[in-house]
Amino acid sequence: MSRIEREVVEPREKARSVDKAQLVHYYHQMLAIRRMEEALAKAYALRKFGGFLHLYIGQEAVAVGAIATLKPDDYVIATYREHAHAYAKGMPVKQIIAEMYGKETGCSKGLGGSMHLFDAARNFLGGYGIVGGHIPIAAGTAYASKYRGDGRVTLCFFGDGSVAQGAFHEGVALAALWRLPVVFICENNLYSMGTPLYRSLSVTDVSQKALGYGIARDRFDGEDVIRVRDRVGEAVRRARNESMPTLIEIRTYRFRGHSMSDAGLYRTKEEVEEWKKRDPIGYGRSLLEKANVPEAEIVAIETQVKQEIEEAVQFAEDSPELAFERLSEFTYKE
Amino acid sequence: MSRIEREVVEPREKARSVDKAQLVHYYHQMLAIRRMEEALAKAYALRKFGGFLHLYIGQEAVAVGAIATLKPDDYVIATYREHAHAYAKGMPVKQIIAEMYGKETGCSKGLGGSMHLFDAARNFLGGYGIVGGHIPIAAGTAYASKYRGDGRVTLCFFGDGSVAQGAFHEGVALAALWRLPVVFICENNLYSMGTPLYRSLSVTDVSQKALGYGIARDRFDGEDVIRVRDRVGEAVRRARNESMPTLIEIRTYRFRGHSMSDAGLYRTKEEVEEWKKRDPIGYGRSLLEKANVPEAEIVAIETQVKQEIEEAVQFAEDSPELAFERLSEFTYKE
Amino acid sequence: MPTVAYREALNQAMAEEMERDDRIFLMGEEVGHYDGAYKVSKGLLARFGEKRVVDTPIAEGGFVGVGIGAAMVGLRPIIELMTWNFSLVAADQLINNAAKIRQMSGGQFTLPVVFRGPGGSAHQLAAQHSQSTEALWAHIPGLKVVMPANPKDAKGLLKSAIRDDNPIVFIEGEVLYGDQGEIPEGEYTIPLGVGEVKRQGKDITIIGWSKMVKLALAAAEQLATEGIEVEVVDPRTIRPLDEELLVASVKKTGRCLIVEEGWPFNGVGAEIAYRIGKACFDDLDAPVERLTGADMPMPYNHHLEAQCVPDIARTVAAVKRLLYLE
Amino acid sequence: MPTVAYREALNQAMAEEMERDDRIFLMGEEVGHYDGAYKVSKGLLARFGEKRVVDTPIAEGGFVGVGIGAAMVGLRPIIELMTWNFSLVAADQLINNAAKIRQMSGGQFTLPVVFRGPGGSAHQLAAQHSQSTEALWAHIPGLKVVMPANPKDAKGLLKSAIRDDNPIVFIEGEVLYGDQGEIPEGEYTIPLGVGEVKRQGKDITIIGWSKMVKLALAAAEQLATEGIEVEVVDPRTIRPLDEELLVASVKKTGRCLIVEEGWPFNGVGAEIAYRIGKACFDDLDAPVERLTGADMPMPYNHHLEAQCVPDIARTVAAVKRLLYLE
Ligand SMILES: Cc1ncc(C[n+]2csc(CCOP(=O)(O)OP(=O)(O)O)c2C)c(N)n1
Ligand SMILES: Cc1ncc(C[n+]2csc(CCOP(=O)(O)OP(=O)(O)O)c2C)c(N)n1
Ligand SMILES: [Mg+2]
Ligand SMILES: [Mg+2]
Repeated sequence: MSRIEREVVEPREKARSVDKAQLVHYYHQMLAIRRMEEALAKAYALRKFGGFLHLYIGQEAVAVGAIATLKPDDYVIATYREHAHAYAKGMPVKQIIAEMYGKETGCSKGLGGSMHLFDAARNFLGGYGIVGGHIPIAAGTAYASKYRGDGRVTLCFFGDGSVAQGAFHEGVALAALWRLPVVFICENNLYSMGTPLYRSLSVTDVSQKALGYGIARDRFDGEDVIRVRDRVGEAVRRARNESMPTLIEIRTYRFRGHSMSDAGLYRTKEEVEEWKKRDPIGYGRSLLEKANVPEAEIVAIETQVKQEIEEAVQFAEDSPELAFERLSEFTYKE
Repeated sequence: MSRIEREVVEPREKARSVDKAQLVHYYHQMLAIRRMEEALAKAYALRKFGGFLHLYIGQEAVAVGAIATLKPDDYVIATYREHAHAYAKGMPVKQIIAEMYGKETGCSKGLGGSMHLFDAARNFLGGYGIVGGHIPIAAGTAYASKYRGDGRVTLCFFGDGSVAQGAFHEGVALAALWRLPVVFICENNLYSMGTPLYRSLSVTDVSQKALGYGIARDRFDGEDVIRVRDRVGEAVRRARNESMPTLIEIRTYRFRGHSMSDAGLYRTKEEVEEWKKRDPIGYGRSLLEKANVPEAEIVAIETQVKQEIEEAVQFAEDSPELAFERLSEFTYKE
Repeated sequence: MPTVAYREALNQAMAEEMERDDRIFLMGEEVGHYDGAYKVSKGLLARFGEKRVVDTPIAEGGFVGVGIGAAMVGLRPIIELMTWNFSLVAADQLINNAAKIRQMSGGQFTLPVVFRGPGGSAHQLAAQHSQSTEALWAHIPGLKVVMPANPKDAKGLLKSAIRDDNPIVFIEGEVLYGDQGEIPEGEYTIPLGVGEVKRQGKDITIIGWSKMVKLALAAAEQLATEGIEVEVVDPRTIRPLDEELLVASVKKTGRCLIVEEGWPFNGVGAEIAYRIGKACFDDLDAPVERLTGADMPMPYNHHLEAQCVPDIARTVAAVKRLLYLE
Repeated sequence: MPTVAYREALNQAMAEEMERDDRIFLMGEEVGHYDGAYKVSKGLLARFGEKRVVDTPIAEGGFVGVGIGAAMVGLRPIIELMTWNFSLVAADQLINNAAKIRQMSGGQFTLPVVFRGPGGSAHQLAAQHSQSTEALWAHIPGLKVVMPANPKDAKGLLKSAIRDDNPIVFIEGEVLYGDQGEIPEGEYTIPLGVGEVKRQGKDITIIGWSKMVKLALAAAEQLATEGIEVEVVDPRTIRPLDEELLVASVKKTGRCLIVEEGWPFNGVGAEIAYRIGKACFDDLDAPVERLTGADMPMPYNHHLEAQCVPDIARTVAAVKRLLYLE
């Protein structure tokens, strides 16, 4: 397993200040995301809905840790593998699952589905299906923040595969040129669909791309939610206080296939097992234990999450679908 | 005037070996290009043809020096500012001028015009009008050379403005990933139309982009045809022998406007005058003098070029145009 | 009524709207310090400053995306494409993002953004710089496509486009910029989706937009001298299309010629011809005819180029064929 | 005659042609080590090696350009787009380069390159992944557009496309890959630009391509039980279009329904309807009708999605309307 070189790029890792309540909160979030996606996988297998379903399982610490650094007003934009980001930004599980079920009670009224979760109220600007296509949009929302001077920060998540797209280059270049308050987070899970890094990038250290744009960069492993929070926090501060973008590469791993239809034959069992030893949720639990959070409390979280998910699934099952007659009003604003 | 930092990037400049005949040849080429474009400017003013006309005046040492390193089989591809590159690759002045005149005797039968000179026989793969759009094509011709193992090298010329385009990123990235025999030459004339470098690139040292792709880079001033030849030569060898791409930034300057319609108000007279002191042709002449080429011989070149151009203009004037009836055969190959 | 150039009318529309609403900004290549490649934004930088008149690098995919993002969060960008030929590098942004975000988000996000710039062929710009892209954009639900033919329409339609809450493809006529025309005193707008009869006539309807309107009017003049009364109808907005107006005219004249600068295959004329053929099935005395650009990339040579776009002679001839006069 | 899946037929076409001509190579995302996102290239890497079956990064604009460049200097690339939805980031390469280089160079360069991959909607893939792009590409002179409806056509047409010296947009049916069908023994090709009558009938002509052919045949079956004889005609190639075949059928039946999965505005159906309306002006007993995809981005919800694409019930109803039976 390619453990990332510990070549610590600035900003250096700070002595970590963590309080119990936060640890518990992050753990709760990661667990909820994990259980939610497991429930989605089950529902998908039962043909409750179709389409693509890209699970985030194994990467939870990235979305949770990164988004923990934001204020409610800040913007988050992501790819089609965005369930966790939507949840971490505050979208209720009910709305997420109902959306997958294609119900009117879903965040996007059942029109977007798994790849297109949106939540205007919580400044979650969407999941996008065209690799790299949302990166210039992130530059645009950051541009708006600078234009207004509203102090908001945009967090833009994308995969290692997006780095080859022209949209990545143009979006990052404009953000660098105009000094926009945005943080570009490449979730490098080592594969774009079945393609390993070395077949998609001549320089597999994605953060090196920052050199060509003259912006700050950072690069680290993503199983530790606290590290993610602290290192991304540095970049968020840079964006908010200096209005300067940062390119962050976070090494992570998806335990499941690219989507439900992917058998994942391009990875060895051993490789997957090795990475599972660095399960962010297992790691989070160990942090709780180190912090002497009583076992009972940890179990309580598990129970609470379980119930939350079950209710959400039921809610989705019981919800109505949008009537065809209303569909046209979503194409154009009157 | 921004004289480039002499930070010499590898390859270091070699002790230069130049023989008189070569100097005379390069000077002849540069002068022919200069006079040809002056004739074109005159014809354009006389409304002999329309469209855009982007003059290369001031940059001649780049095309001549770079292409002097090639074999006839090697490929050259460029932008709409490609008259010099076509000439340096061997295209007769007659065909170039006739093309501008829109005549059937032009290299592209009068269908392409100033921006679209092509010469299949001499492996000049064209002038292109969409900024950056030809860069992936260059990766493609280099790909073909590697595929066939024919030992050919592709030289791809583009302006500083192209660097912001996604096509630049994708073309260079694929060439780096697949180790293709191509040399990317950015003719950095400090402006893209009316936009100075600092308003189009966050890092005005274009060669820095190479770091993100892990390929060799070089960067130098372009008024000295010999320096251009030697430094580009290093990259051509790298492409031919190691099948590795190089990104070269050559600082240069266009003495005229972006195109005939550009008044060039975004540059001060002083700036332009300063740069004219580094006229590649004046520099080339000084090299001839240093090499003790007799004045008479230099004057003879001038006369010879003058006559060559005059004949070519006459040829263009007298040439016929393609009949409309034949036009459709150029849309599809039967 | 003041007389202004098409270019100036567009400039006024932007200036007036930017004055009215500071969420509006203009972004594009050379729009600021250069005063616009075609001088449409002349003086706007001086008047509104670098914050609201923004020069960009040559990265259409990037700054079209910036316009989309800024619009999603409440600004009202005007994104200038130096010409629509260059919009193709931003096609994914326009089709997959601009046109779809409102629907994919279940109506949570609207995109009040105008993408504008010159379209069509000019003089000897050759294949890559001489394209009519309206047929491509009009195919896409979620986009509106506007194509003004004169200064009055240019100003009134651009103001409406800027105030509209949907992504708008606003295609100006590169060769119309210098055309002079009267515009109403002071504030006015022209609603999107409403066409205009540019000339009354009873014998035949010519439908055209943008610079083809000018051509149609000239042809009508000439035909009038032969006693043929041509009605010239300009939809002004391609999408939404003012089908009612077009159909009413053809029902009256019984004959229809569509003049389109662009390529024929799946052209806008194909859609219009189909709709008229259907709505006027029992009223047509002859099949709807199209006179379009040649079905090939634009050649550079000026004689060949001239033969590849509709002209007065061929328009007149087509009208006579439709009237069985030849 | 052997029975194979549509996917397998395409695979055979590529394998046979690559065997025959080593200038041909296949390039695209996941075409090699993954055996193809839809397994169309299954086994080709094992058989032809990494030199001729090339996995790419996610850079369509880049590798479409690579295909163009390689074709310019004599290779014959097959460029796979994982789906045509992703071709939009390469629109400039396809429209400004692939379609125009031959003409801009005065015929010096030809581009024998095939761009292929699945198109159209599948099941709940939502707006960005459920598009029919044929209307966009067919608008462009210089490109040919091919859309096979069954395994026999898929193999025969792909072999012809690979042997053709022009840039080809080859759009496969994402939901047809698993369809089984008989194909001729051994070597055969089907010429581009030649359509096929998929079912004989005298009462009405249904024109459709790709998966719409399947739909039309099913509707025809059902209508047959009510004594209505439908003729189903498949152009197979959208550009060049076999107008003769379509017109001959409509002249015979006097009625025409065009079934198109894509959006209506400037759709391929608009072009076909116009041409038939003109060629059959005196033969049509009713105006040409189009049944198309809904004029909106594709919704995710499966009931809504189903209502946004033509289906048997609405096809049958449209036929009856055309026959004035309802
Ligand atoms: C422009 C484009 N090309 C191809 C695809 C098909 N596709 C969807 S996801 C994907 C892999 C992306 O990998 P990566 O960016 O690493 O993100 P990950 O799935 O690993 O999170 C591909 C090729 C697409 N959606 N968009
Ligand atoms: C994609 C695209 N956008 C815009 C243009 C219009 N345009 C033509 S040349 C040019 C400036 C290019 O500058 P640079 O790349 O530095 O080359 P130079 O003209 O200086 O040689 C622009 C903006 C274009 N041709 N293509
Ligand atoms: Mg990945
Ligand atoms: Mg320049």
